[in-house]
Amino acid sequence: MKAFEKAIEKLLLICAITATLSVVIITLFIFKEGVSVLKDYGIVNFIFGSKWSPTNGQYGILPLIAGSLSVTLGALVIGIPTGLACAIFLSEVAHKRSAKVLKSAVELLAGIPSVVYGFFGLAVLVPGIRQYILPMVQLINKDATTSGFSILAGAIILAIMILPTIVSISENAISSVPIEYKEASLALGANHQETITRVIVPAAKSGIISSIILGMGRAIGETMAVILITGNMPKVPGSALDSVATLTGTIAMEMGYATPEHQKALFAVGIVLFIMIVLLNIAANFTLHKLGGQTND
Amino acid sequence: GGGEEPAETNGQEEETLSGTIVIAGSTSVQPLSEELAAVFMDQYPDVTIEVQGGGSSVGVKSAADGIADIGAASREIKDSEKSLGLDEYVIAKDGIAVVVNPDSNIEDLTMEQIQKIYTGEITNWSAVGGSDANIVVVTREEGSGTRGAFIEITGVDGADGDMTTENALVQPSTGAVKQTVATTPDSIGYISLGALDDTVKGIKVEGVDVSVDNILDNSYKISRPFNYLTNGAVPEVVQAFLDFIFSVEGQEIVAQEFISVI
Amino acid sequence: MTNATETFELIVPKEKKFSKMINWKTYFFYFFIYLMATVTILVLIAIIGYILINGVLHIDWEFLTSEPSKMGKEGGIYSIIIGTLYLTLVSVVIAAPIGILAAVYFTEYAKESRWIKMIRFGTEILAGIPSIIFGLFGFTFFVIFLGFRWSILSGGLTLAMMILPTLIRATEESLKTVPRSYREGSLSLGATKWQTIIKVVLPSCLSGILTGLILGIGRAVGETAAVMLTAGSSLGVPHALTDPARTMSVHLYILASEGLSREKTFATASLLIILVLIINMIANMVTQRYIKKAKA
Amino acid sequence: MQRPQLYHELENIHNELLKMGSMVEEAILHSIQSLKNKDIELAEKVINSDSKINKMEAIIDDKCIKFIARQHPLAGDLRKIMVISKMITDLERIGDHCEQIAKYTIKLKDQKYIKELIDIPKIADLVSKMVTRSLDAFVKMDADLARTIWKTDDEIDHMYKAIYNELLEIMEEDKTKIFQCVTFLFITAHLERIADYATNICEKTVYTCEGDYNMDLED
Amino acid sequence: MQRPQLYHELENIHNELLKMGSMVEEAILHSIQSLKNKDIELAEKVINSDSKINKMEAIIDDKCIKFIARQHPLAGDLRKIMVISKMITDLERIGDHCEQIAKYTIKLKDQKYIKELIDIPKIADLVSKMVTRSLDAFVKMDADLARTIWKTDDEIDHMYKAIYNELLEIMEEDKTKIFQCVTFLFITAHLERIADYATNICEKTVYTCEGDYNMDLED
Amino acid sequence: MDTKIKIRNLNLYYGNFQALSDVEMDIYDNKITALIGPSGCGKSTFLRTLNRMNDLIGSVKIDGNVLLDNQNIYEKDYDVIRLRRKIGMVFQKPNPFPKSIYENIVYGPRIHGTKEKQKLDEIVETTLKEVALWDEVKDRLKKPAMGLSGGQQQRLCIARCLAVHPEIILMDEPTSALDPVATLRIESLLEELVKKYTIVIVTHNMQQAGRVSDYTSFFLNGKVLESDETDIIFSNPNNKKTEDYITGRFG
Amino acid sequence: MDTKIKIRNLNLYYGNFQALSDVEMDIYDNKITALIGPSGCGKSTFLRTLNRMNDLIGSVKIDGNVLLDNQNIYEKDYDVIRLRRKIGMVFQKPNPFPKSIYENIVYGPRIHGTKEKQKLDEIVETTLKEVALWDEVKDRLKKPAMGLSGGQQQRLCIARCLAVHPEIILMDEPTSALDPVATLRIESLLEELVKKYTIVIVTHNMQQAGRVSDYTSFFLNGKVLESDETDIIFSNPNNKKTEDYITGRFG
Repeated sequence: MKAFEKAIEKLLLICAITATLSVVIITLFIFKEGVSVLKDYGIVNFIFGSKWSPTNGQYGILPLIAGSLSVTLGALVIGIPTGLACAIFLSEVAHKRSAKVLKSAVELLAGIPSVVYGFFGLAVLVPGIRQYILPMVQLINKDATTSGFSILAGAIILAIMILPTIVSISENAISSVPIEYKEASLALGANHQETITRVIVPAAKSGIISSIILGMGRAIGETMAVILITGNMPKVPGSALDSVATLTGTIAMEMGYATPEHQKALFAVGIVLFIMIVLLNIAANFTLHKLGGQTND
Repeated sequence: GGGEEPAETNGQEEETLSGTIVIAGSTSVQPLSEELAAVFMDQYPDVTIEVQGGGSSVGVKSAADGIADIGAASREIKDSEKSLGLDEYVIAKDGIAVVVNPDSNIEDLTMEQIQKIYTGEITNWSAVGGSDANIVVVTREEGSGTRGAFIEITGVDGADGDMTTENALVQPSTGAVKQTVATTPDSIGYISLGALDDTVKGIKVEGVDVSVDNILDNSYKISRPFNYLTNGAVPEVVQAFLDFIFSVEGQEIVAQEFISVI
Repeated sequence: MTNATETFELIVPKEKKFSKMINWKTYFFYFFIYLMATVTILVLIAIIGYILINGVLHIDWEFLTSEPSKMGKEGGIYSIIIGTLYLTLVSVVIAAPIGILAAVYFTEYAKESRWIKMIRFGTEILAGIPSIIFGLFGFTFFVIFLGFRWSILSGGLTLAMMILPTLIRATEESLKTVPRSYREGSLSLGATKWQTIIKVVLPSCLSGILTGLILGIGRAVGETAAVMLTAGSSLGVPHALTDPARTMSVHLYILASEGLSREKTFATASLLIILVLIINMIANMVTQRYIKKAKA
Repeated sequence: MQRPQLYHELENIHNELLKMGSMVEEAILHSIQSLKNKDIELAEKVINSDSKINKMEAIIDDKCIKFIARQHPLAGDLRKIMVISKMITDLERIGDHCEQIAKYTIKLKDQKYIKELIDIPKIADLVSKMVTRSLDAFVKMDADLARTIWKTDDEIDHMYKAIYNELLEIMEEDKTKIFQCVTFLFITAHLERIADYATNICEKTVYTCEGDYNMDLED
Repeated sequence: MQRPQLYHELENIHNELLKMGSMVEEAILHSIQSLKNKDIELAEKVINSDSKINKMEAIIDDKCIKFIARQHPLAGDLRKIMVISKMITDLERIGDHCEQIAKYTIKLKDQKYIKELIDIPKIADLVSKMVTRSLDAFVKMDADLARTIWKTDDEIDHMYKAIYNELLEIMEEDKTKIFQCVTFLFITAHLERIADYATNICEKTVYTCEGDYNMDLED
Repeated sequence: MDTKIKIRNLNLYYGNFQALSDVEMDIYDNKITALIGPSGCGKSTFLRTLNRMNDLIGSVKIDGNVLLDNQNIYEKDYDVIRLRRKIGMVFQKPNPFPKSIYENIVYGPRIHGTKEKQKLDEIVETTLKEVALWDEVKDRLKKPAMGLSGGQQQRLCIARCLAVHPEIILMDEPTSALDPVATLRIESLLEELVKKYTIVIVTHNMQQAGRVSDYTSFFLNGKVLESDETDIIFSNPNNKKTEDYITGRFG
Repeated sequence: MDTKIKIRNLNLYYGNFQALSDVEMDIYDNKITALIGPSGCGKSTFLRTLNRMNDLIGSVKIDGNVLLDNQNIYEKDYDVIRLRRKIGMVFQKPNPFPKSIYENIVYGPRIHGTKEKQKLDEIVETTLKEVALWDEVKDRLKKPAMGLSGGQQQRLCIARCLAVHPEIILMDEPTSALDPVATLRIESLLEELVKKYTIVIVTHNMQQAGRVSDYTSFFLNGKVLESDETDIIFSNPNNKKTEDYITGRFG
C-alpha cells in the first residue's frame, strides 16, 4: 500500500514537472534564438529604435511596442467602463432573467475565436471607420485621413474580445462580495447606488483589477485579429485613426522569412513580448496580494 | 516523411507512383502550386501533395532545412541564398501588376512615379494627375518575395536598402493586398498578375498594359520568376512532379494565369 | 428563516420607494449601466447576426462534405473539419492527463515550498503568454528542431502546451473548492491519500475539471497563429499524426485575409460560431449540473 | 424529549429525595415508638439514623448543585430542583427533631410515665403521615393534594394546644412530674415543628407546580 | 471581568441578604427587649415585622431562581447563590422564632416576672451577635471567622442548660410559676434554636468558601 | 416605560409562504428585547421588518402596522433612508467593510453629508469609545478593519452603526460567529448601550437572551407565543410551549 | 475504569510556535471526555494528535507519547491507517461526501475491503439505527446526503464513522454548526454511544461539556490546567483559572 502510494506520488510529480518544464523550455528556446540579436543590435537600439525594416537590417521595435500599447490601451479605455458596467449590471442591477441573457451573451463572446472578430472587424469596422467615423473627425481636423485600418478598429475589436474576461471575472468578484457588506451599507441608510460605488465595487477591487490585467494580457497577446485590421504599419502612430503594427502581428507575418538574422530579430521581439507578459503577471500577483490581504482574513 | 517512400516504388509503372510531396513558400506561387498539384494528384491518386504558404523566404529555408520537399519562391534567388546549394527550377514567370482601387481615375504611372509613391515622396494623387486625395500605399510584409521583386525592379530598393515608406499599409499576402486595394479608396498596391481580376484596377506602367505578351516581350517591366527549389537528390515522386510541370500539360496549367516558361 | 430568504432573489429596490434619494448622480449611474449592458448585447447580436446572416445560407451538405479547392475559393471544408477535430483531439489527449495530474500534485501533494510557488507562478505565466510565442516555439522546436515538420503532431503538442495552464488552473481551482472536510472525513475513516483523491476529491469536482477541459478545447479550436506556424495550412485531408492540417480558424483567417470568396468566408465563420455555441452549451450543461450537485 | 440526561438526573435526585423522605418518616415513627415503649435501643437507632439523614442531605444537596451547574435547568425544572434543595434541609431538620425526641426518650428511660402515652403518639402519627403525604404530593406534583394536607396543620395545632394545657395542669397538680411534663412538652413542640416543616413542603409543592405560593384551595 | 450583569445581580442579591439579616437581628433584639421591658407595642412590632421578613425571603428566593435561570452561575458563584437561597430560609425561621418569643411576651404581659430577667437577655444578646457576625463572615467570605463563631454555639448550649435547670428548680419550688417558667423555657429553646441557625450560616459560609463542610479550625 | 415601536397585526409572506402571522409586540425604550425561538421560527425575518431590510427581497409581501414613534413605517412614501438612520443594525457575522477602521466608521456620516474632517474624527473617537474599542485601535485607525479579531470587528460594526446616531439598534445574532470570551464582551457592552439606545436582539442562544435582555419574545412558526419580562420567561413562563422550548423538551 | 488512551508529556510545535506543552491526560474507556478552553488554547490541536490528523500539516513537530492500548501511536512504523480505523472522527461542520446516504456509510467498509452487498446493506442499517437516523432516511438511502438537514448530516457522519467499527470517537465541536434542537439530539445520541464507544469531544460550549461529559479537561495556552470529573470541574474546580474560565471572569 505504502509503495503504491509512493509510486502514485512520483507519477504525479512527473506530470507536474512536465508541465513546468514546458515553461522552461519555451523560455530557453525563445531566449536562445533571440538573445543574439539583442546583444548584437543592442537592447536600447532594439527597443527604442524607431525603424523596423529587417530587410535593411534595422530592428527598432519602438513602433511595434507603440502599436501594441496603443491598441491595448484603446481596448482598455473602451473595455473597462463597459465591462465594469456590465459586471455591475449582472450582479447588482439586473433582474434574474435579463442577467441570464447578458451572462450567456458574454460567455458567447468569450468563446468566439479571435479570427472571427478579426474578420468582422475587417468586413465591418474598417470600412465603417473610413466611411462614417472619418468624415466626423474631419469636421474637427480637416487633415485627418485614414484607410480604416487603424488603432481605433483594433481597439474596438480587442475591447470586445477582452470584455468577457473583464465582465466575468469582475462579476464574479462583485458577486462574491458578501451580502453582509451590502446589508450593512443599506442598514446605515445608504441607497443602492451609494452602496455599489462606495462599498461593493471597492470591496471587489482586487478581482476587478485582476480582470483588467488579464484582459490586458489578452489584448497584448492577440495576433490574428490585429493583423487583419490594424494595417500593420510599423510606424509610431499619431492618432487613433493611424495604422499600426503590433509585436504579435509582426511576428506572425514575418516569421518564417528566411534570413536568419530577421528570424532571430522576431525571436527577440518574442522576448520583449514575453517579458511584458511576465511583468504584467507579476504586477497582477502583486496587486492581488496587496489587496488580497484586505479582503481575506 | 512521405518523401522516402517512392524509393520502394522505383522502377515500377507510373500508375503506381505514390508518396507525399510537401511544397512550401511564396503565397504568390501557392495558387499555381495548388492547381498543378490537383491535376497531378488526379493522375496519381496515391500521391499526396501538400501546399503550404509562408512566403518566399520560407520556401528557401524549408527546402534547405528539409521541412519541405520543394521550396517555392516568387523572386530571384539572392546571392546569400545561392550558397545553400539548392537546385532551382523556374517553373513560371509572373508579372507584378500595379493596381489601384477601381474607383480611381489613374490609368498610367511611370516607374519613377511608382518609386516615389512607394518611397513616400509622393503622397497625393494630384501629383500624378489624379484627384486631390492622399495615397493609401499598400505593400507586402517584410521578406515577401513579391515585395522583394517589386522594390528591386521599381527602384524602391535603393542604396540604403528597402526605402518603402513607413506610411504603407502592410498586408501579409497577395490576396490581402488585393482585398485591401479593392476595398480602400485611393489605395495603390501590387499583386501577382495571376491574381489580377476586376475587383481591382490594373494600371499601365510606363504606358504599357500588364499582360502576358507584354511581359514576354519585356515591354512590361515589373515581372519575376517563380522558382521551385529542391535540396540535393530528389525522390522519384518529386522528380515526377517536376517533370509533369515542365511537360506541355503542366505548362498549359501555368499559362492559364501565369506565363509559361516554354 | 435564513434558508427561506436565501432562495429568494435580491433585486433593486423599487425606484419609487426611494424617490427622495434619487438625484442626477443616481440617474446617470443607472443610465450608464443599462446603456453599457445594452450596447454589449447589441454588439454580440451585431457580430453573430452579421456573420450568421451572411453565412448560414451557404452552409449545405456539399460544403460540409467536399474538399476545398483553389485555396478554399471553391469546394467545401471537409478536410478542414477533419483537421480541426484531429488537432483538437490530439492536443486534449496530450494535455488532459498531464494537466489534471499535475494539478492534483500541486493541490494535494506539494508542500508550500518556494519551489512550488515558483512552479505555480510559471504555469500562471504560461497561461498569459500570447499564442504567437507558442507558435514561435512550436515552429522552432517541434517543426524544425525535432523534425516533426508541419504536422498534427507539432500542432497538437504546441496546442497542448498552450491549453495546459488553462487546464491546470481550472483543475486546481475546482480541487480547491472541494472542502478540506471531505479529505479529512475520508482520511479519518482510514483511507489512504490516493484513495481519498480518487474516491472523494476528484468525483466531487469532476464537472469543474470537465468545464476546464471544454474551455481548453474552445481555446484549441479558436487558435490561429500558433496552429498556422506548427500544423501548417495544407488543404489535404490528414490521415496520420505526421500529416499537416488546416483548422477552421486558420482557414477562416486565410479566406478573410486573402479575400478569396466572400461566401466561403462567411460560411466558415458561421460554422465556427456554431461550433463554439455547441461547445458553450456543453460547458454550460456540465457547470449547471455541477452547481446543482453542489447546491443539493 | 430532547434532554434525556437532564431527566435522568432529575429523576435520580427525585428518587434520592424519596429515599430520604422515607428515612425521615421512619425516624419520626421510631422516635415516638421508642418513647412510647421506652425502647432505648430503638431510640439509639434513631439517633444514629440522624447522621445518615444528614449525610443524605449533603449528598442530595451536592447532586442538586451539580445538576444545576451541568444541566442548567430552567422554569419548572429549576423551580423543582431549588425546592428539592430546600426541602432536604427541612427533612434534615425533621431528622434533628427526631433525634431530640430520641434523646428525651433516653433521658426519661428511668422514670415511670405519669400516664399512658396516647395523645403524643396520636399527634406523632398525624405528623408522620403529614410528612409522608406531603412528599407524596410533591412527587406527584399534585397542588390540590398539597393544599389539603396543608390544612391538617390546624388540627395538629389544636391537639398541640390540648396537650400543652393538659401537661401544664399535670405539672401544677404534681410537681414531681414537672421534669417529665416539661420533657413531654418539648417533645410535643418538636412534633409540632415537624408538622410545620410538612406544611412547608406542601407550600413548596404548590409553588413548584404553579410558580407562586397561593395556598387557597378555591384558587 | 467579562460578566458585569452577573456580578451586578449577585451583588444586588447580596445586599438584599444583608438587609434581611439586619431585619432579623433587629427582630431578635426587639423580641428580647420587649420581653424584658414588657413592651407589648414592641412585641407587636416584632410580630408584624415577621411578615416583612417572610416577604423578603420570598423576594430574595425569587431573585435567586431568576438569577440562576438567567445568569447560569457556576462553581463558586453557584455555591454562593445556593447557600443564600437556603440561608434566607434560615433567616426567615429565625424571624419565626422571634415572632414566637414576641407572642410569649404578650401572653406574659399580665404576670409579674418571677425574677428580673438577666440570663435570657444575656443569651439573647449572644445569639443575636452570633447571627450578625455569622452573616458578616458570609459576606466577607471569611471561613476562619465563621469557624470561630461556630464555636460560640457551645457557650450558648451551656447557658441554655443552666437556664433550663434554674427554671426547672423554680417550677418545682413554686407551682404558680410553672406557666411563666415553661414559657421562659420555650423562649430559651427558641433562642437556642436561633443559635443553631447561626451555626448553620457559619457552616454554609465555610462550604461556599471551600466547597466542603469541614469545620475544624486546624484544617 | 415608553413604547418605542408598536407592532400590530403584522403578517409577512414570502411568495405563498407565510413567515409571520399576526405578530403583535411592543418594544420598549431603553430596554433590551430578545427574540428567541427555534430555527425558521421567523425571528430574524421579524427583526428585518423593523428597518425594512426585507424590502431587498423580491417576493416579499407585508401587511400590518409597525409604528415607530407612532408613525407606520410601511406607510406609502415613508422615507426608508431616514428609517434606517434611525434604526441601526448589527449582523450575524461581523461585516466591516474592507476599508480602514476609520473609513468604516465615517462611512455612514459621510453618506449622510458630514464632510468636515474634524467632525468625522470626533465621531470616530466617540463611537469607538462607546464600544470600548478606542484604546485597542486608536493607534491603527488607518489599518484595515479586517485585521481585527472577530470580537473587535463586531464591536467596530456596532460603532459604525452608532456613528449615524440611531435611536434603536437591531442585532441579528450578533455573537453567533464569536468565541465565548468575545461573546461575553459584546454582552457586557450591551448593558452599557441600553442606557442610550433601544435594543432588539435576535439570538439562537437562549442563555444569552437570559443573560442580557429585559424582555423576551418567543417565536414559533411565525407567531409570537409569549412576550414578557425575561425573568418571567425564564423562570415561570405562561405558555406551555415556551416552557417546553426553554427547558429543552422541544421538538 | 480502564484507561483507553494515556497521553504523556506530549509537546506539539507548529514551526516555532509551541501549541501543546507537556500534556498529560488519561482517557477512560466508555466515558465521554470533554476538552474545553478558550479559542486557540490547543484543544482541537490536541484532539487531532490522537488520530494523527496533524500529520497532514507540513510544519508540525510532535514529541511525547500517546499510548493507545499501551502502544505509542507516534512510534515509527505505527500503522496510521489502522489507527484511524480504530479512532473515528467527527468534525465541526457536518461533512458528508457528495454522494448518496448509502454510499457515505459504505465508504469506509469498502475502503477496508468489504465488498458483499448484503454485508454492506447490513452495515448501513445497523449504523443508521445506532444514530437514530434509520427511520428518517430508510426510504431515501440512494438520495444525496447533501439533501439532509444539518443535524441529520452530522448524525450521518457519526454513522459513517461507526461503520468502520472504531473503538474511540473523536468529536471536534460536533454541534457548533447546528441549531439548538439538532444540538440536543446529538447530545442525547452521545449518551447512547458512550455505552459502546469511548468518546472525546472538543467543545466551545461549556454548557455542552457540562451536559454531556463524564470527564472534563481545561486547556489554556497549550497546557492542561485541570482534568477531573465534569461534576467537580463545574461545581468546585481546584484551579483558580479553571474557576475563572467557568464563571466567565476570564480574559
